[in-house]
Amino acid sequence: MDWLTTVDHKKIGILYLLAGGFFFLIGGLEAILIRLQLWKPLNDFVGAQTFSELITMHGTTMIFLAAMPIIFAIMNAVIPLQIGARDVAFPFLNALGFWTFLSGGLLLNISWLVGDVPDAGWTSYAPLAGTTYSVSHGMDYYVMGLQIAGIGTLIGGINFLVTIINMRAPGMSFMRMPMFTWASFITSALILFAFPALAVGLAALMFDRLFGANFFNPDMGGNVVLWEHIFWIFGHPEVYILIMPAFGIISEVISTFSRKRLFGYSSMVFATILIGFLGFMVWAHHMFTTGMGPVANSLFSIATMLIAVPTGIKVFNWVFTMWGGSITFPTANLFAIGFIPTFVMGGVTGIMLSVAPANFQYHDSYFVVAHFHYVIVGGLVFGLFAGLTYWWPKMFGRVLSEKIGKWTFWTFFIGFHLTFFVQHFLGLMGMPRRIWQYLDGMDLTEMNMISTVGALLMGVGTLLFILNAIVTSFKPKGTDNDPWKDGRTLEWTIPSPPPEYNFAQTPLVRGYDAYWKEKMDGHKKMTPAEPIGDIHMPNSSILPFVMGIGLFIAGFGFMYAPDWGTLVGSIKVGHAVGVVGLAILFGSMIVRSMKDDHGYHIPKEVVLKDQEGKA
Amino acid sequence: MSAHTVDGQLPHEPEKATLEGRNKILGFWLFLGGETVLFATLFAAFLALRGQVLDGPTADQLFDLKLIALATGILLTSSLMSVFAVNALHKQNTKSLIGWLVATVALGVCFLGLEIYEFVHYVGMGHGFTTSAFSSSFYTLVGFHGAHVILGVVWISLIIYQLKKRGLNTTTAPKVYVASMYWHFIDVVWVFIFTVVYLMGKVG
Amino acid sequence: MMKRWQFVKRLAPLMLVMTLVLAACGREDLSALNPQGPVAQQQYDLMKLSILIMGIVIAVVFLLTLFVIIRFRRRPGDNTIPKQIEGNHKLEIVWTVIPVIMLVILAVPTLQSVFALGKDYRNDPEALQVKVIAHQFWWEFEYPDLGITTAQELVIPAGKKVMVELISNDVIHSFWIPALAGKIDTNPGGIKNIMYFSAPEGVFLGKCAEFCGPSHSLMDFKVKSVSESSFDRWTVAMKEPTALPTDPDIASALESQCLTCHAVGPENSPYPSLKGIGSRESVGGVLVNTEDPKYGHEGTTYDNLYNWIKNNETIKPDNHMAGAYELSEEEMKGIAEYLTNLTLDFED
Amino acid sequence: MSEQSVTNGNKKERPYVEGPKKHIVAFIMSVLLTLVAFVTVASGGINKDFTYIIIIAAAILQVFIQLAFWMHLKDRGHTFAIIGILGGVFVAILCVIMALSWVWW
Ligand code: HEA
Ligand code: HEA
Ligand SMILES: [Cu+2]
Repeated sequence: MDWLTTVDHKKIGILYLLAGGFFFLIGGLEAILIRLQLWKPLNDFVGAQTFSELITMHGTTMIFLAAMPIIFAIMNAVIPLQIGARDVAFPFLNALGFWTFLSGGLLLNISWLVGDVPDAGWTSYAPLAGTTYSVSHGMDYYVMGLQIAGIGTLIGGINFLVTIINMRAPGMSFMRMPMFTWASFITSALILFAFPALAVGLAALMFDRLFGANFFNPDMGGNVVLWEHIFWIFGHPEVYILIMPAFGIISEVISTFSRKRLFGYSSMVFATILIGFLGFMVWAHHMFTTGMGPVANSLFSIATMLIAVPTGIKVFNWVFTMWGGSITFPTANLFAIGFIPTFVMGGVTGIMLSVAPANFQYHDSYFVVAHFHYVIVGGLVFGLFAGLTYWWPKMFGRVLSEKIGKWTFWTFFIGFHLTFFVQHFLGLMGMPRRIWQYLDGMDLTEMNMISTVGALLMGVGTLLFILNAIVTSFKPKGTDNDPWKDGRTLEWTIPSPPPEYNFAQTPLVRGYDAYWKEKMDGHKKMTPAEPIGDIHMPNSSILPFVMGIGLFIAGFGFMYAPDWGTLVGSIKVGHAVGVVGLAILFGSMIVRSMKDDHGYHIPKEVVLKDQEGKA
Repeated sequence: MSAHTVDGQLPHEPEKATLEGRNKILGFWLFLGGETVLFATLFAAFLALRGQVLDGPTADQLFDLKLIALATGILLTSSLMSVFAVNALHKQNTKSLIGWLVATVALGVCFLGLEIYEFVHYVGMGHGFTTSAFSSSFYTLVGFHGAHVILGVVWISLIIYQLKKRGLNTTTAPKVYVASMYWHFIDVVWVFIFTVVYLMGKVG
Repeated sequence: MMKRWQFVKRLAPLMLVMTLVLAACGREDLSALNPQGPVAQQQYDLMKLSILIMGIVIAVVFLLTLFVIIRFRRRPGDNTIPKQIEGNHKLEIVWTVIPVIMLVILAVPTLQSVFALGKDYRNDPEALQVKVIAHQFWWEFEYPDLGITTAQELVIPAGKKVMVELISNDVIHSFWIPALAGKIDTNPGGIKNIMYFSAPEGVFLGKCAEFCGPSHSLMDFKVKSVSESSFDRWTVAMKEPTALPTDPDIASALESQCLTCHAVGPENSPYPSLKGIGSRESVGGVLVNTEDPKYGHEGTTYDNLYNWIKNNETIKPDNHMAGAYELSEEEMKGIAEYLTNLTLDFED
Repeated sequence: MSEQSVTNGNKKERPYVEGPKKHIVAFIMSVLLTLVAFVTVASGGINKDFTYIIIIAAAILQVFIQLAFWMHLKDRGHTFAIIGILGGVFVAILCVIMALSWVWW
């Protein structure tokens, strides 16, 4: 019950991690099935329709329901601590964001249980995704599930933006903010400006599917290229939404384990902002073959290439952070260092893809699959493993086992390169992506087999990580405030896991790497910015959970309205159910708005007692 | 950080007096930034599809400038009413605040009435939601705006109720302020709708 | 401009080695790494240039990283605090400027190529004009100037420029012949695309490259490039009428079951034209007419035709032919036999 | 930047200056701009492209006025509000360019 009503960012972070991890396993299982189908030519392991469903759900699940929530998990767990805040700006909305996301994610995955699964690829190009060519309810699940999950993400994004702008501890100016916080800040901004475009695209597709609109129906004057544009205006920023937090994590981990200040902090900040900005102007590089013509193709080619420059700045800054440092190699740092060459390999294939005429050869081939798994798995997922291992003690009060951790790293790392390196060649040798079978005798067989073996090895790596989490949870709780000994930022000044209120006294920040600075000045603790006093906390609330359920019901109702017959007159049962769902949603909103939540206070004495307990 | 204030003595800009209030206002501004993208995408879809009339009536045949001018005037005025409401808020005159808000809502309802009349009229002319890509994108764009108006009307009404019940304080003040921002935003979007959809539609 | 080309020239030996390595990859008639026509060649040259640049980037990053993690790892017992450096402007300028230069080197030929490959030869009398119409899981090729329509196999004269205009009849597909030219989408709703290419004599494998439904993977086609004189014979042969089967039972089965959708002669038909199907390289795009056992789906033309008529639903799930007809075993055999003999004798 | 993290109830005790006057001026300007746009179209005499330019310019100007005066964007302490709106406007411009240039050919 506590978990259903919590508005504490640390707990919400754990909820995000659990949900995201769950979906990662599902997405990973789908990936394994994809690879098993492709391990030999003309395989009949799964059917053609099932295969379409697998790739669609794999892509969608991994990006929206696994990667994003795990990113949000780390952001929730870390940002308030890094900026010296007691909470996020909108604790209630934070919980609402989570439950909304979860309700969307579950709605999407219920499609497997119902047997009507989305099958038009994660990009859902029209008209394949329209009712003419995708008759089952599969795509309705996609549209509804993503719409709902997307709202949750947008809420989360705004919450983090305001948190970072308004809740920083005294002295924590923007240019003293830890790199992870900066990256999250830019990520949230990208969410804010990218997700509404997706929302409109999905709404239009939903109107097409459920209410007979004609946005993407070429027979009625609709335009299929419009969908591509709308999807990618959202879609390209989305990939930077994914990678930026990883950039932030890598910056923190590498600097900590090199015992060195992040090299070129201000250029890192600048590069992050620039990537975010440029990220909006390159969307059509996914559409070189759509036929926009040479002028548009040139523009987007050049704009895309430009992104190499700020990204390069970041890569070299990481290398030079290690330069002259005193580097240790615990699992977190292994993942972080493994990230650098791997991500660069994915990045440079991105630049290759941006060469429009050559892209005519690469596009929609396994070369692209190789590219984006290098940046996503080799980049983001490595980053997430690094971040989770690094902050695990802060989140759960226990350090993960290094021994299992190293096994995790090596199996995952080797499995990863086995899986995806060969895919570059597969693509260039004429293997399109999203194919269910390939013919024998095309010289594609051996490499596909290697790729499948690699995927299984990655599966082992993932399972080892889970094993590690389980084994570790049996260890006694309560590690040091600063288990890595070289912590540089504010989160390492408070207990692991932190008390509800995070900071007994809001710290005074005197420079970049606030904690490190105090350490170097010979202090053991931060200078407080306020005397110990009562601490105001927000109340828990069940409403976010209820609202999530409301959305879930509404989504279901509208989706099945065409099937469920009528209630009275011309009112469909489905619509009635939908309205009930919305009523739950808006009812809860009204209740929330009418009932002032003044929160409660943790008395000074309790805080003091906590302090002594720790001392 | 607490929401308590000594009774009767509100600070000069009560909406910004608490951190919660300031968070709310900032968050709302950012939300409006996102809404800008939302409407921009709707506009983009409309612009791309506005020529695809098929057998349905054209924009020129459909639109009646007088009706649109009337709707525009109403919405603009109601936006002014909400400006006065914020003025009253700053003067901490709860009574006139409520008065202005009621005026805002009333005009909003008039606007909605006109819009409903307009839509019914168009459907009668053979311009249904599913007639063509043009009609779908038209109803979606204008309808999204209309839905925002409905939401605004309900929301401001709820705030009026709260003000009546609890009066003006540091919790209700940010709500009024934010709702008025929302209302202005709706008006701003309408400026583009009447320009891009109706006037440009008339021009052809 | 001059300088750039000199730079490229100096790298030529390296490029040569790379070409050899890469060219070992894949079938000659399928691989983009084995370009067979000028368009693919130009794209391949760009690939090589970019692979070279990326190779340098990767080498630099790998070597630096390797050096750093070996040189600066913490020795046991070492507890010193390294110097905390804020940054270094000179270095930062270096790693901003060098990538910019590399990108310029890549961007200039990219731009040239974008415009060169985007040229429109639709009014060029020298070029062969072809219309490509994509359908869910099959390809239709129309030669508007010649009044010919065929399916699955695009026959072209070797060495001649082929100008293609592409549209789709249903969902988005993409027209890709890796060994000859990169892909371009076929869009529904009257949004036309164009591309051109040319080829030496030979048969080249083509693929659909935009996800278009369950049998997207099986939407293969061939480009058959033949000598000019063979092509001329082909165009003549394609316009000749085709006789129905001599066996009246088979003929009536064919007419009532197959010809409602297909045509065996030069007439137009809503589904793939079967004119000359006996001379095609494959049936349904995926059943290869060969005895070479390296193909999983190999068979004689007759076997493949029979197999297709009987089992097309499992061979190509969701194709529109599935369940659209009813034929007895005898009729299937007879029709397969008849179709096998629908050959066009045009190749030298 | 003028935001602080810990609140101290009332900050600057600035006397209340804002009056309804400038709001009414803004209103009148908005009405005028709207009128200009409607009249331009209704008169119908002017060339099409020129009409487009006038009405779109009028719309942009009007929105600017409303944002600045009614929504107080011009006031201090609105840095991030401005960034938020500008970000939205930036993406909006991209969307419109997209819709006008790269959808049909
Ligand atoms: C985390 C996700 C992520 C990231 C970070 C990136 C990063 C980049 N991506 Fe990628 N991309 C995807 C996820 C991502 N991508 C996905 C999911 C798809 C496929 C979607 C689908 O169709 O399903 C895709 C597809 C995709 C395409 C379309 C391919 C096609 O379908 O035809 C293109 C084309 O330009 C592209 C380009 C790039 C570029 C230039 C970068 C750059 O940001 C990379 C920059 C980094 C570097 C360049 C390395 C470091 C730099 C240096 C060391 C400096 C020196 C370097 C040089 C001088 C080159 N990507
Ligand atoms: C965050 C994004 C993300 C991540 C992490 C991954 C991870 C992986 N992906 Fe994929 N992938 C995409 C995003 C991602 N992918 C996208 C967007 C597409 C395009 C979809 C489209 O075309 O529409 C795609 C497509 C795609 C394809 C191409 C399909 C096609 O075009 O036909 C392939 C094929 O090899 C593939 C493989 C893999 C593999 C092997 C992993 C591995 O890294 C996975 C590792 C994880 C595991 C192996 C989990 C292990 C766990 C278990 C085995 C336990 C299971 C138990 C229980 C459920 C209890 N992915
Ligand atoms: Cu991209």
